[in-house]
Amino acid sequence: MKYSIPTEEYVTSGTVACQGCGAVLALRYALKALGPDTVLSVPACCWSVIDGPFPYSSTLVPLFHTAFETAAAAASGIRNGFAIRGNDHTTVMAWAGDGGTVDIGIQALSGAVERDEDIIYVCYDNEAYMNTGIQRSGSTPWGAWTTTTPVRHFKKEEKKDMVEIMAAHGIRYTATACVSHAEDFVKKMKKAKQIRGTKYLQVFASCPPGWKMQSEDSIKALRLAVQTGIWPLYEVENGVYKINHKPKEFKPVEEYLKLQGRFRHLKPEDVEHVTRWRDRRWKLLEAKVAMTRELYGAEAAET
Amino acid sequence: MIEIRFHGRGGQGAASGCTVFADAAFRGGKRVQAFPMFGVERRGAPVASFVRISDTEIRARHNIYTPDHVIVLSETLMSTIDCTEGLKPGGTITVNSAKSPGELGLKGDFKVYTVDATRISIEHGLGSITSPIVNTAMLGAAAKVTGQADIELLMQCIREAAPSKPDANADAAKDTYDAITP
Amino acid sequence: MKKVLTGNHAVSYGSMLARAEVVAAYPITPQTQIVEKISELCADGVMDAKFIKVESEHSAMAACIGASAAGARAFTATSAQGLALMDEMLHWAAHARLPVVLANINRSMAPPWTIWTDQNDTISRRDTGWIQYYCESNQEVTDSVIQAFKVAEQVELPAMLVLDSFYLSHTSEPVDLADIALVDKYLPKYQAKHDLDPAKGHPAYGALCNDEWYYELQIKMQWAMEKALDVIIAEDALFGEMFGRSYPVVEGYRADDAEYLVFVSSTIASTAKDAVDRARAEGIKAGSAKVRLLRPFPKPQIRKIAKGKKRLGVIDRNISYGSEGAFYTEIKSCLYHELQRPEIHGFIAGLGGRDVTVDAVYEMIKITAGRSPETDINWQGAKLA
Amino acid sequence: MPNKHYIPLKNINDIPTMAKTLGTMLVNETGSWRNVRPVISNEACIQCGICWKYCPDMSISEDEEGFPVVNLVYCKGCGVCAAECPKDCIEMVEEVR
Repeated sequence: MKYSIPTEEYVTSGTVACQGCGAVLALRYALKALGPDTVLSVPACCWSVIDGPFPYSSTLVPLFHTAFETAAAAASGIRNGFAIRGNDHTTVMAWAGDGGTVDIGIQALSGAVERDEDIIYVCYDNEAYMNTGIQRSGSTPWGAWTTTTPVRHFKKEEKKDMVEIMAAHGIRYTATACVSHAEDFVKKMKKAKQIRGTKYLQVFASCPPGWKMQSEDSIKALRLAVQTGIWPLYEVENGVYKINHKPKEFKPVEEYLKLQGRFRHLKPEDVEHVTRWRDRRWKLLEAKVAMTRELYGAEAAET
Repeated sequence: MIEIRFHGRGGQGAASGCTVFADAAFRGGKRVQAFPMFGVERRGAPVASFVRISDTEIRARHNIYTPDHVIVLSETLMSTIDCTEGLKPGGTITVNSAKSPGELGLKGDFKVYTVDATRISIEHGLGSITSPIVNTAMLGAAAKVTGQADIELLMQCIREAAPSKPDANADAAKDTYDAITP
Repeated sequence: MKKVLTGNHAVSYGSMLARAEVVAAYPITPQTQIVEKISELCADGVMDAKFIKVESEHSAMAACIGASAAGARAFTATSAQGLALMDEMLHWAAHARLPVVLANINRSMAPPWTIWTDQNDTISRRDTGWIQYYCESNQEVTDSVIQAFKVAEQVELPAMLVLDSFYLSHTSEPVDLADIALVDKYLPKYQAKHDLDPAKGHPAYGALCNDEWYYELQIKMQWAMEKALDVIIAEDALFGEMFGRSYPVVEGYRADDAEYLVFVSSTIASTAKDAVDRARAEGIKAGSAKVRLLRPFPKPQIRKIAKGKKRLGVIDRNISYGSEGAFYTEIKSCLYHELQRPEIHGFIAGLGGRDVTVDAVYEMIKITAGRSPETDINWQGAKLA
Repeated sequence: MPNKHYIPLKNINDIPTMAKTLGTMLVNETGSWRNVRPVISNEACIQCGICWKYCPDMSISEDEEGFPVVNLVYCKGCGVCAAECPKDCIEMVEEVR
């Protein structure tokens, strides 16, 4: 068999994850990149259940369960606790869902980034509070059904752009990733591991029940998110933007939307709205790539 | 037990002055306690701070209502607050003023002292004419009037605590100490 | 070495002597001097600690929890609103059985905005699983930081020490700072039984736990608290031997032959001694008893000192709305099984920093000695019509 | 029947002081969740490893000849491997118990 990503496994079988869970793959890939000298700080999220009930765990690295809004703060404490005892090698990773990141955890995260704590913060983004039963989060996209944005009042607000918020902090490294593009994600995690200071990655992770789709479509939906341009793969390193993958031609967003029951109610004009949103976002992104390369590119190359 | 109340304005250093004064008394073998008026201090607003000095254990952990001595860092405070409130019969009040004690017009069963700490401080290069730093200078006067702190120990404590110009601050205290004759 | 220090700086030096390794804190009046001094001590290299300048008290406790789980000695300080914001993480630290130590300046809860002292911020954290020490002097503050770590690390529970806003926090008095080499002997470097170091295995902490084991984990916390009382007493005795200072969990003043005994805590315990002396001079056979702990509550010691008294009084600088003073409840409760229960007065005094003077305590002693209680609450010094 | 990863805890004395986890979730045989099972036909298989890569239950490994095999003890039957196989050599068939 050919292996495009490391073969070591740090997540065991037997997890309490739904069939076809993207969040399990996300952590599986992240730990493949980071290796065994890693500690996780996990707030309330799907992974607080996926990991398994006391006295069992499905990760083969130490995992500290912490309160919903504290992934970044607890990770800061762990990192400093190690540091004062002379351990500068263990990677401390905050591993949080989108609600725990863009909503309730944003304050602690912002603080940790501003302090430039030497941690990796990964948000596995499945675009709603899936653990509590699919409620709207700040990361839920426009147009989506959730249990708190019912079909007739689907979400009318755009998704909060956390990667840009992180970039605005002047963070050393931030990137998007997608579970369907495992090699890209592993590469970015390895890069993040080498950088001292705070790193933030947002990995798109499918949720078949929450997205109202068949479990076998889990990877397909994610791949379509990238192919339609809904989920751009890019990174910002020392202020310089770089697009990692741009489809030659975007697939129509309908292909992404129609696969998922959470978007089934959208009318053609709504699909238009999503298309416009995608196009505007890419325009801005490409402008940022050009602008930051011109402004800081040479500087970044030097450092 | 001797209780002393300092009156000043926020930013003048009455509270830190009290701590330094207590420190000097402590080094002279006394039991001490110093505390500011409890609350939010705002620059320019009238403030008070307190010192207790005793030969035996100080158990009282409450405010001071009937001081034996009062020290006033700024004469202008006298027009807005009753600086002699609660002053024990036979006590003292020492005011930073260029006037003579009689000119202050204070009446009561207490002794009044004045010292021109503003002039002395400026002579030592402490602050400016518009905002002289007088807290350390007034500690010398307090040491003389109350008899609770040895001037050498006080000067040493001032030198250790002063954020800048340690010697000038200590010398200013010595000058006010010498200027007053109880 | 004796130094004239504020209560706040007594906390800072205590954390330095205890060799706290990670400090995570957020400023709040009247605690700010603590973090300022710790910053200074760290910057000067006198204190070898990582100071995480977090963006909130909630994160402060979360970071302390993380650091403690990583095997380091973690410390923080806060007050009132800050402690309330931490609340969720206070439970977390206790349930995770992490020996974090916290200094809390007792400040009344808002609104209205207030920065003066009462105990409502800490009594409302009574059931979080934290050990709670109430301190009477700046010396006790410094010494309690050191003792708290020693106890917390043995029983695997966090501990907070509490000091009155302004009456201690901003009051300067001489504090004997122990020789750090001797403190090192008393309190050796923290060796966590388990920590997050990946080289030591791959434990997970706090995993989802259904009704199968949660109950038993709570019993373990209760057992740890019960053990804590013995450990606190033993460690205080050892501290006394090594440093010449000791703080009984219940400390009587002229209590042995007293007919009337008032229970007090924090700085009121100090003032009460003068009031007891005055009462004695007036012919009232009074005594006082300082209660050092709210959790674990020193029940046997309370029973012992209360035995044979004609009448008791309890002075609470707090109020459990809808009930009565917190110490009053506790003291009544632990006397319930006694065959002879003395009558007991409940006093509420000094809320929001209202001054509790010798006169005020003397008044409460007189009431205790003079008549039987009619209600559970006597409002002392309130402007009642 | 509990497997070898099962930790027998009888009473309070068996549980750690901290809520510290002791064993792996391999105790949890999630194969019982399955309605359909993947059946791999090696004929068309190009050993690309995609089924292994995308298995959310870490239930695919390779045999001695390099072909993928499914660990049915843990496979939840999500069907991702079948959907992602570029050669369509995995079929989801109804589970018969």
